Amino acid sequence: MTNVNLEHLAGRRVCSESGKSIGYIEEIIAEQDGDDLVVTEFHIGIFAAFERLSASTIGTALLDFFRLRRRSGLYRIPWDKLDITDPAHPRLLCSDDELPGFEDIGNSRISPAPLHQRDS
Amino acid sequence: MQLLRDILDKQVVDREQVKIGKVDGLVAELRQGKPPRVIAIELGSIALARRLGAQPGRWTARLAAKLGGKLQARPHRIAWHKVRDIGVDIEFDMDVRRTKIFAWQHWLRDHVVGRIPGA
Amino acid sequence: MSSIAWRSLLLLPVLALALASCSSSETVEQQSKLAASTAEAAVLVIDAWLSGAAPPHYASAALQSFAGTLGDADRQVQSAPSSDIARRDALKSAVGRVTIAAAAAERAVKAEQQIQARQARQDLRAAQADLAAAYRQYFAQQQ
Amino acid sequence: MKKLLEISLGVVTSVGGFLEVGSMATAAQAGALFGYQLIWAVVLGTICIIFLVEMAGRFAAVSHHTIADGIRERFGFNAFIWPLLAVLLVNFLVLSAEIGGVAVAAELATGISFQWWALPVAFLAWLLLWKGTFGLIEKGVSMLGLVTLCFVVAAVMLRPEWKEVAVGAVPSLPHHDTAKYWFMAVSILGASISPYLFMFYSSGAIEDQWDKSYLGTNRAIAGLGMSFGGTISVGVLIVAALVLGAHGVTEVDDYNQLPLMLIPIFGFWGFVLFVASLAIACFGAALEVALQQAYLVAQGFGWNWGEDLKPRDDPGFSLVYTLTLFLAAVPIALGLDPLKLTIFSMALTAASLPLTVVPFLFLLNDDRYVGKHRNGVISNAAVIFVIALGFVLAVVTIPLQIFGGT
Repeated sequence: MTNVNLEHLAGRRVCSESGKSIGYIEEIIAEQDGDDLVVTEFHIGIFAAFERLSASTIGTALLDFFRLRRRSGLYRIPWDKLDITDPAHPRLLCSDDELPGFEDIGNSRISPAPLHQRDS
Repeated sequence: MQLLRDILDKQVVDREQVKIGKVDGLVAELRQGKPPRVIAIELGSIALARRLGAQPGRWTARLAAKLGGKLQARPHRIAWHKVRDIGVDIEFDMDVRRTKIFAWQHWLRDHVVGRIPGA
Repeated sequence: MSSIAWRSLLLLPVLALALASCSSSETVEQQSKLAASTAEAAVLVIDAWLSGAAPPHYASAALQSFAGTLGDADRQVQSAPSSDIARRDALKSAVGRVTIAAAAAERAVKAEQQIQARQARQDLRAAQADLAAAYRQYFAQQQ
Repeated sequence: MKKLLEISLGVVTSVGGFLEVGSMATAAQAGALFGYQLIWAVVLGTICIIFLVEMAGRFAAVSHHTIADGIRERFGFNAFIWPLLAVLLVNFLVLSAEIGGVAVAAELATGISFQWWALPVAFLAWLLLWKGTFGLIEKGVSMLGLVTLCFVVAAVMLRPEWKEVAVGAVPSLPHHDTAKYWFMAVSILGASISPYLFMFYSSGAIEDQWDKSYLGTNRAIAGLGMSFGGTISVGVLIVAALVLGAHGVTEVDDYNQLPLMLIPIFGFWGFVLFVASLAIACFGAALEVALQQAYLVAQGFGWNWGEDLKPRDDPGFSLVYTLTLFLAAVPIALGLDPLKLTIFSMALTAASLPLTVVPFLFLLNDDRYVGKHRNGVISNAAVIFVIALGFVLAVVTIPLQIFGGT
């Protein structure tokens, strides 16, 4: 069993099988599985740094302002299609033909869990 | 749950609400045929330095080992199953006094700060 | 649209550099202005000391510091090259007199001699008036 | 009634934080050389800091995070390290300048050179932090800071042409000393919009355990307190214009010239008032900057922090302010001119603004932190304006520093 540091994946470039860059790792999605927290999905997009901030509308507004927003470039890669044994060099495990199937269509972002409601 | 956004870099407190540090690293276990499992968080200067690059990480680890002995040459880990609450802070069901995390703060308290009158 | 903004942003330091370099190249101008300003400050300090509004240790420290500034300015003006020798000499001599008067004021205040301090204040004012005149002439001619 | 007391205390506190060696020195220089012409820079800087302070307080009250916490969490460590280093450096210089300010006041009062005062001043500040509580420092020292109101009194007594003062509040191009004019405008903005001020404010809100019920209080304190501070700065500028400038003292680059501002108005008491104002304003600011330095490091790395804890309960935190204070005293003890250092660090502060203010744009619009208390259009416009301003200042400051500085 190997252990890896997930934080090293943040912002890493991911290349397709043919060597073309498809984007950077923006987010790692995990879900509760019984007692365990398991990684289910990796989000790969073009604006890694921006993604961490994009809960704010202003982020996307700015992107729009500079005409940088092309949200079509977001891929949701299932956990078993990305080899993260070496977090500094993540490798895609699917062929180029499969890739469009993982593309995120529309704006179906995971809705954020509000933190601020905890205070009362 | 979005690990990078909701877990990484958040404040960690123990069951007495003592601030321990920030989530400087997240360790996952790779399993054959099963999704990676989050097993621990890491904190401390070594974990932080590693995020800046492999080289700073090695230097910091060497420095920490020199100053604090072999035990300090690796980042501090807290097992994920001890997590109790994720809110403004992430609370772990543990007592920081029974770990080595505050060794340097204790050293400071005993050898420097505590010796100054009025501390 | 945004590329124009970027380019003009890059022009800013160049602009700033250009603005900055044309005003600081004139050592004589800067130094005579500094001398005039410092001399006026010295007069204010002597006034304050004579009227008992400034404690002696402050007055003498301030005058000592001003005399030092004037000495520096004097040296820089003396060594600056110039095309018009007569007008430059007028400026030089005025800065020199201001410097000497300030030093005299410093001594007077240190020794707590009111009469000498009054005298030094008068010298300072006179020299300062000459400096202003010489300065106007020097730069009127240059432009 | 309790709220009213809270607000007035807060206003007093923010005045204490606003007026320090930077705003005094830059306002005095600007007034002496350019008359009322640079009042606009003080006004602009005050408006900017009102917005930033209000946001810092709102962020802390709603999210229970300080600004430093928020930056680290939202942007990750690799991004956080840049504002961290920039603010640590700028704060260090500002702290040095503040210690220098107190040391100069001590020299003016006693005649013993300022160099000898640097370490004793640092020691006294350290002792207060070591033994004192947050409330004592925040309120006690700031209350004494009200003595700086003497500048406003002096300005009114001089009967300035208020119409001309109002004209100065509108930006205009300089007629002479162009490079110096812009350099001073930058320094004034840097002195008004200090990152330590809004970061300290958000830490203070957490120390005082603010929650959503403090939002109104926060708005009142930010608006009134900062305008109050700005008014005193304008007072200094008017006095400098009418006393120094009018007498031909245009180049204020020797701190010995500064007491001359109040002597012609109040006589010997003018000297005393000036020395007291300088000493108290700078000492208060030194305490705040030193504390903020420790807050920043402790919050950035997640250590225990709190001025009310005993040093043995947060040894890391206490050690940071101890080291900062004594290290910052060293340049002054070695004889670095406090006034030159002040002007330099104010310009550098202005240049560092983008790094600390850009995060506001994201933090204050993120409903996971501030919920429905997000920024409105006006607040966002203000932040974007400060960022743009800071960005231009950052680009302009460095050449001006070389050529326009005193």
